[in-house]
Amino acid sequence: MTTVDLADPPVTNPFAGTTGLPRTSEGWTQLVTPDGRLHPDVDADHDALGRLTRDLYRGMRLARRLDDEAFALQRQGELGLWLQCRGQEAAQVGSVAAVRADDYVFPSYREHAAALWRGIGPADLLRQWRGVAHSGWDPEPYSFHIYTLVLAAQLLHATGYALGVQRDGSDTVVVTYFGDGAASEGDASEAMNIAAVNDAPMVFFCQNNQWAISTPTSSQTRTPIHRRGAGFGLRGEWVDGNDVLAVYAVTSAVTEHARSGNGPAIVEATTYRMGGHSTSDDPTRYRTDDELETWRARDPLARVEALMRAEGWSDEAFLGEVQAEADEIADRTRRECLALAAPDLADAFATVLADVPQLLREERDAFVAYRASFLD
Amino acid sequence: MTTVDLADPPVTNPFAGTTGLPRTSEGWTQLVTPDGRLHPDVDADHDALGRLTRDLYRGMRLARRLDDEAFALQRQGELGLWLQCRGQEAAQVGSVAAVRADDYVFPSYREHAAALWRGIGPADLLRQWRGVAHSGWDPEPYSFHIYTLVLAAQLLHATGYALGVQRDGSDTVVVTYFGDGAASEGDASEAMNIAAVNDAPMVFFCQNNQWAISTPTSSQTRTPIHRRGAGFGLRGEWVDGNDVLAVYAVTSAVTEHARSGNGPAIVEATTYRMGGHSTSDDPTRYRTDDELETWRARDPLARVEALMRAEGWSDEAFLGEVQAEADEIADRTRRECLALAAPDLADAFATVLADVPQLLREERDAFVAYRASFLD
Amino acid sequence: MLTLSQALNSGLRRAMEDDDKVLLMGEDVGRLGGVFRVTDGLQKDFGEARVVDTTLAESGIIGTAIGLALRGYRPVCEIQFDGFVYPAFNQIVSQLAKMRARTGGRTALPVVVRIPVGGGIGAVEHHSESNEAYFAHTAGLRVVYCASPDDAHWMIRQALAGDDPVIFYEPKRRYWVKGEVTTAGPPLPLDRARTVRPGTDVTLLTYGGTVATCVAAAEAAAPEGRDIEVIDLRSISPLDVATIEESVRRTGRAVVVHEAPTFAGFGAEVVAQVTSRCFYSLEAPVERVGGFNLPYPPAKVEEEYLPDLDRILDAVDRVLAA
Amino acid sequence: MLTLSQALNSGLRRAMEDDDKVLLMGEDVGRLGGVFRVTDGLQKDFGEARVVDTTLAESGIIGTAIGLALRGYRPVCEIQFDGFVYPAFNQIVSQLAKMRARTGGRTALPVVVRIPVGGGIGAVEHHSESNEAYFAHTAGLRVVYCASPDDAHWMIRQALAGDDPVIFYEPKRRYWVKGEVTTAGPPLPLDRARTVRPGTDVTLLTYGGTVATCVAAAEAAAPEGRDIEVIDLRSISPLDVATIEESVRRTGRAVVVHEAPTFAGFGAEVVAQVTSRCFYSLEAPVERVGGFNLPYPPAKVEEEYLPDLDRILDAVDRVLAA
Ligand SMILES: Cc1ncc(C[n+]2csc(CCOP(=O)(O)OP(=O)(O)O)c2C)c(N)n1
Ligand SMILES: Cc1ncc(C[n+]2csc(CCOP(=O)(O)OP(=O)(O)O)c2C)c(N)n1
Ligand SMILES: [Mg+2]
Ligand SMILES: [Mg+2]
Repeated sequence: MTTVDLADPPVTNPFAGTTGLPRTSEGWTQLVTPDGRLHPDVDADHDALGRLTRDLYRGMRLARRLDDEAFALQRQGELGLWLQCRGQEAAQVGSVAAVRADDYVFPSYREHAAALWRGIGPADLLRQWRGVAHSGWDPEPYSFHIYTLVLAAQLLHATGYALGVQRDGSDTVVVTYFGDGAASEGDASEAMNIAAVNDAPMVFFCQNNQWAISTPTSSQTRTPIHRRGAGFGLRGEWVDGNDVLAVYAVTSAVTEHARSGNGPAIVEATTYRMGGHSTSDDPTRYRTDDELETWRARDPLARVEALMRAEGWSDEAFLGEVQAEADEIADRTRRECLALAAPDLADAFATVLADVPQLLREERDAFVAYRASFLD
Repeated sequence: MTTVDLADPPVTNPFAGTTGLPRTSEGWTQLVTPDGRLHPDVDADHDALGRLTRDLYRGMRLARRLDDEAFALQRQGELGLWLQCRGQEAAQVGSVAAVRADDYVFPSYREHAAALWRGIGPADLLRQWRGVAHSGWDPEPYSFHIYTLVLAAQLLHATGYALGVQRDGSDTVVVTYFGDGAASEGDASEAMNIAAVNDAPMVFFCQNNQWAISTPTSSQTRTPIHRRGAGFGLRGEWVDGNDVLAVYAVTSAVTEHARSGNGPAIVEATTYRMGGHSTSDDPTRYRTDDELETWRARDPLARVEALMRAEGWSDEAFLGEVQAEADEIADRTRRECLALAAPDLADAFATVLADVPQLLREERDAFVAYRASFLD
Repeated sequence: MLTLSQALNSGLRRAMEDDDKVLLMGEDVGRLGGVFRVTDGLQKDFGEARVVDTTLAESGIIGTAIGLALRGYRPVCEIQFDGFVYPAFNQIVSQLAKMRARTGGRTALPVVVRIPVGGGIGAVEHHSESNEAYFAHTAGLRVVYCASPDDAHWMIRQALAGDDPVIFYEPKRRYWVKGEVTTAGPPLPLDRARTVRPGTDVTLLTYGGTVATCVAAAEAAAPEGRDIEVIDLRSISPLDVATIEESVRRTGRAVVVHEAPTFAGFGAEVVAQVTSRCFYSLEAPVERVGGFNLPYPPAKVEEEYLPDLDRILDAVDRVLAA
Repeated sequence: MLTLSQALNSGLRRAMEDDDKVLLMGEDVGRLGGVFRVTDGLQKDFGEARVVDTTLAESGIIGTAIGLALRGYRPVCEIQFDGFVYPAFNQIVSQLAKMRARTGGRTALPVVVRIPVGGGIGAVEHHSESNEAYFAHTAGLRVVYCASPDDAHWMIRQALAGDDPVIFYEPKRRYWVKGEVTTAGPPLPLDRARTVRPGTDVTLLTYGGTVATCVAAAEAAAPEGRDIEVIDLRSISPLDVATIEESVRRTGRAVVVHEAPTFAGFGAEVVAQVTSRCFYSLEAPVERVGGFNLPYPPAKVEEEYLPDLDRILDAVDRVLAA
C-alpha cells in the first residue's frame, strides 16, 4: 500500500511575468473554456503548464474523493454533519496552490480541498464534524487556521494577522476564504476597509458559489462582490472559479502584488456549490434541477480532465496513479473517522483559561465524583 | 418682538431638469467657488436661484447662531456637552432643504442645522445635552428621528424605514446622515448593501468633515467614501459640502432619482468640523492651526454671503432681518435652555416597557418611599 | 396534536392573518421555511414582501426591523441559531431595548426576535448556546421561553400582540415534540409562570428545554415518595416572582435548572429572588443545576454537559438532605 | 501619587518596555492619548506601529487584535466608552473567549480589552453603562475591575503578563482620584479579592466605582457603632469565593453593591455564592444595592440612580435589623 503524500506539492508558477489574462464576456478571467480548451492567448511554457495542471488535478481529485467519503460517512451516521466542497475544488486548489506554503490561510468551513492540499489529513478534517472536538488541527505546521463557523469573523482575524506580519517585516501573505453570503456581514466590510487603509499583505478570496443556504447571490448583493474592492480601495479581480488555471493565475498575481507591498486584493471566484449547503439541507426546496444540470456541465474536475486530454498532459498511468491515491484517501478517511473517539468532558475544564480557578476546579471535581458514583 | 418661524420653508428646485453639474478637478460637484462666484455653467433661473440662496442662507445663519449660543451655554455650565455643527451648515441645510418636508430623516448627533430647518426648536435641540432627557423631540411632526449616538446604528434604522415606505407604496424618501468615521462601522456597510439589493428609496448622506475625533479621514479610509456606492451598487456622488447650492442640487437629484424607484444613493459632502469634536475635546492635540485657517477661509456662510453680494441677491434689509432673527434664536436658545428642568427619576420606571411589571413596581415604590424618608 | 415547530408556524400564520403589519424576516425563512421549518409555507401564502429572506447580516436584520417598526410594522426576526445573535447585540441592547426609555416612553418597538436555542441536538459549535442571561439583564426587553406546543402557539401570538420588544426563545430539542394546542384562547398571560406539576417537598424552577427534563425527574422521584413541584418560568424577564414565592414558601426548598452555564447565569437571579423573598421559609440553600462553566462542548459529550434527570435528582437529594 | 489614569498609563508604559509584543490599539488612543488620556504620550514614545489609532469599528478592533495575538502580539484594545463595546460582542464572546477551549487548550489569546466603565461623570446616553455581567457569564474571559491607582497600575501589568483574554474595567469617575502606587511588586495576584476595610458586623461586597462609596459608608457608620467590612472583589471572573466565604461566615451578613442594574446582574451571582457557601452562618438574606432596572438615566438624575452612601447604609440597616 502506497502512502499518499499530503505535503503541499512544490509548484512553480508558469504565469509569472505574463500580463493580460484573457477574460470572458462576463468579465471573468478564464484560461480554459468549460469544454476544456486552452485559450489561445495563454502565454506560458506548455510543459510547465502541464506539470502544474497535473498537480492541481491531483489535488482536486483527492479532495473530491475525501469529500464524497465524508458525505457517505455522514449518511451512515458516522459524522454529525458534513459540508461538501463538491464543485468548488478548482477555486480552492487553484488559489491555495498559488500561494507559498508559509503564506497563512484563514479558511471558513468548507475549504476541505485547500486544507488537504496543505497536508491536513482526514482525521483532522473530520474531527469537528464527528462531534469529538471543536477544531481539527494545529494551525502552526500547516499555516492554516482552524475553521471558523461564525460567518466573516475570520476575515478580521486574517487582517489582524496580516498587520502582525507587516510589523514583523515578513514577506508572508495572508489569504482568507469566505462566501457570497458572508460578504454581507459587517465584519467582512470592516476587514476590507482596515486591510485597505493599512496596505495589509492580504488576499480576500470569495468563493461565490451562488448560494448562501437557500439565499441566492442575487438576493445578497446588487453588484459582483469583487467590486467592493474598488469601494474600499483594494485591488479587485473576478475569475472563473471552475477554471483551476485561471484561479491559479489570478491568485498568483494578486498574492505577489500584495507581497511586494502594493496592498490587499479581493478575488471573486464564480463557482457553484454542487451539493446541499450541508447534510442537513434539502436544496430541492429552493433550487431547480435545471440549474444543477447547467452547473454539472461545468464541473471543474471534468474541465481539467478534458484539458489534459486535449493537451496531451494525461495518460493512463497518471490517471491510474491518481485514482489509486484517491482510493487510499477514501480508505483513510473512513478508517480515521471511525477511530475518532469522544473526548473526556472532564478535560475541558482545563481548556478554558490558562489555569483552573477554584470554582471551576470545584465544579470539575464534583462532576468527576458524581460520574464515578454511577460506576459503583 | 417677532417670532422666528421655524417651519421648513417651502423651496422650489431651480435645478430641476438641469443635467451635468460642474465639478472641480478633485471631482466634487461645485457650483460656487470658495470666493463666492457662481460657476458659469450653472443653468438655472437667476431669480429662483436667488430666492433659494436667501432661504438657505437664512437657515445656515440661524443654525450658526444657535450653535454658538449652545456652545457658550456649555462653557457656562448650563449644558453638559455640546457638539458644534460649525462649518457644516451648508452640507446640512443644503441637503435637508432639497428633500420634501415629509421625507424622513435619520440624523446622527450633529445635525442641528438640519433639525432647525425642519422646525425643531432650541429646547428640543438642547434637552439631551443638558442631561435632562435622552432625546429631544417627537419625531413624527418633523419627520426627523431622534439623534443616534451609537455610530452608524441609524443607517440600518433608516434602511428599515425605507423598506417600510416601499411596502406602503409611498413616495417618501429616507435620508440618513453619518460621518466619515461612522462609515467604517460594519452597520454602515450592511445598511448600504441592504438598501442597494432592495432598491430602497434612500439617500445616505455622509458629511466627511475630515475628522472622527482625532482620527483623520486618511486613517479611516483608503478611498473617498462615496466610492462605496459603486462597491455596493448605489449611486455615488461627491459634492463640495461647503457649497450650499451644490449640496442642494446634488441632493435634489439623487432624492428624485430614489423617489422614482431608481434606487438609493450615497452622497459624500466634503466639509470641515470647525470646532472641536465636542466641548470635551481639545483639538489642538491633533490638528494644526494652518489646517484650521485653510478651512476658515472656506467657511460656508462666508461663501453664500459673497455669492449673494456678487449676484445682487442680498441687501441691508434682508441681512438685517436675518440678523434680527438670529438674535432672537440666540435669546430663545438661552431662555429655553435655562428652563429645561431635571426629570423625576420615578417617572422612568414607566418608560421601560408598555406596562410596569411587579418587580419594577416594587423597585419604584421602594425608591419613592426611600426618597420621601429624607423629607421627614 | 402539533409539534412545537408547527405550533409556532400556526401562531405566526394567525398573527399574520390578523394584522397585515406583521412581517417575518431572517436568513432562509422564506423559500426554505427556516432551517427548522418554523416559517414553512408562509412565504408561499403571504408573499415575499411579508416573509423576507434577508441578506446574511444579523445586525442588519435587527437594525432594519427597528426601522420597519418605526414605520408601523411588526417584524418577527429569526436568528438562525443562538450563537449568531451576537453580531446583532449592539442593535438589540442599545437600540431595540432602549428606544422606549430614550424617548420617555413615546416610541414603542414591537419587534419579536425568535431564537432557536440550546443544545441536545448534536450540533457543531455555536449552534447550542443558551444566552438568555445577557438579555434578561437588559432593561427594556421581554425575554420568554416556550417549552410546549401550546405555549409556543400562544406565546408567539401574545408576543406579537404586545408593544414591547421580545426575545423569544424556542428550545431546539423540543421542536419535534407533539402536544395539544388549546383553541379557546391564551391559557395564561405572557408574563406568568406556570406550575406544570404540583408538589409539596421541593420546587424545581426551570424554563425551555429543561422543563420536560424536570417533569421527568419529578415523575421518576414520585414512586420513591418525593413529591416535586415543577414551575415553568416561561417569562424570565419580567419574572413572575409571585408564583415562585408562593411555591417556595410552601415547599421550603428549591432547585433552579437551566442549560446555560450557571456562573452569573439566570439561575443566580432566581436564587437571589427566592432567597430574599423566602429566606425564613428556606430549609436549605437553593441549588443550581445547569451547564458547566465552559464553552458548550462538542456534541459527543453534550449529554454529560446538559442537566439531566440524574443531576437534577442529585440536587433534589441535596436540598432534601439539608 | 498618581491618578488612576496616570497609574494605568505608567503600567502600560512598563508593559510596553518589558515586552515589545505589547501593542495598544483603539479609537483615538494615539495622538490624542485617548479621551481619558490613559495612553497619553505613548504613541510619541513607542511609535505608530505600537500605539495604533484604528478605524472606527469596534468589531474590527477586537477581530484584528485576535489576529495579532495569533501572530504573537499582545494587544491592548481600548473601547472608548462602555456603551460601545456591543458592536464587538460577537468577536469577544464567540472568538476571543472561546478560542482556547475550541482548540483544546492549544491556542491562547492574550488580548486585554480596556473599558472605561460606569456613570457618575454627567455623560450623555451610552456613556455610563456597567455591562460586566455579560462578560462574567462568558466562559473563557477574565473580568477584572480596578478601583485604585495602585491596582490600576499593577492589574493592567498582570493582565498583560498573563495568557488569557481579559476584560479590564476602569471606573471612569475614579480616573482622577490620586493614590500611591507601590513599587516593590504586585501587591496581590490578579484574581484575588481584597479586604479594603476590616469589620465584624456586616460585609460589603463590591468592585469598581462603588468601592470608595462603600468605604465612605463604612466610615460614616463607624461612629454609630456599626463595624462594616468592605471587600473589593477586583476579579469578578474568576471570583475569589474563598475570601468572600471567610468574611461572611464571620460577619453573618452581607450586602452586594454595584452600579449595574441588579436584575440578573453580577450581584445575583454573589448572592448565590454567599447563600450557598454561608447558608448556616447567614443571619439575614444578602441584600443587593445597584442601579435600578432601567436603562441608565439622563445625567441630571444619575446621582439618584447610582448606589450612594445612604442607600448602602439603608441596606446595611436592613440586614442588621433581621
Ligand atoms: C454569523 C452567522 N450567521 C449565520 C450563520 C448560519 N449559516 C451558516 S452557513 C450560512 C450560509 C453561508 O453562505 P456563504 O457565505 O455563501 O458560504 P457557503 O455556505 O455558500 O460556502 C449561514 C446562514 C453563521 N454560521 N454565522
Ligand atoms: C459605536 C460607537 N463607537 C464609538 C463612539 C464614540 N465616538 C463618538 S463620535 C466619534 C467620532 C465620529 O466621527 P464621525 O463619524 O466622522 O462623525 P463626526 O463626529 O465627525 O461628525 C466617536 C469615536 C460612538 N459614539 N459609537
Ligand atoms: Mg455561498
Ligand atoms: Mg467626521
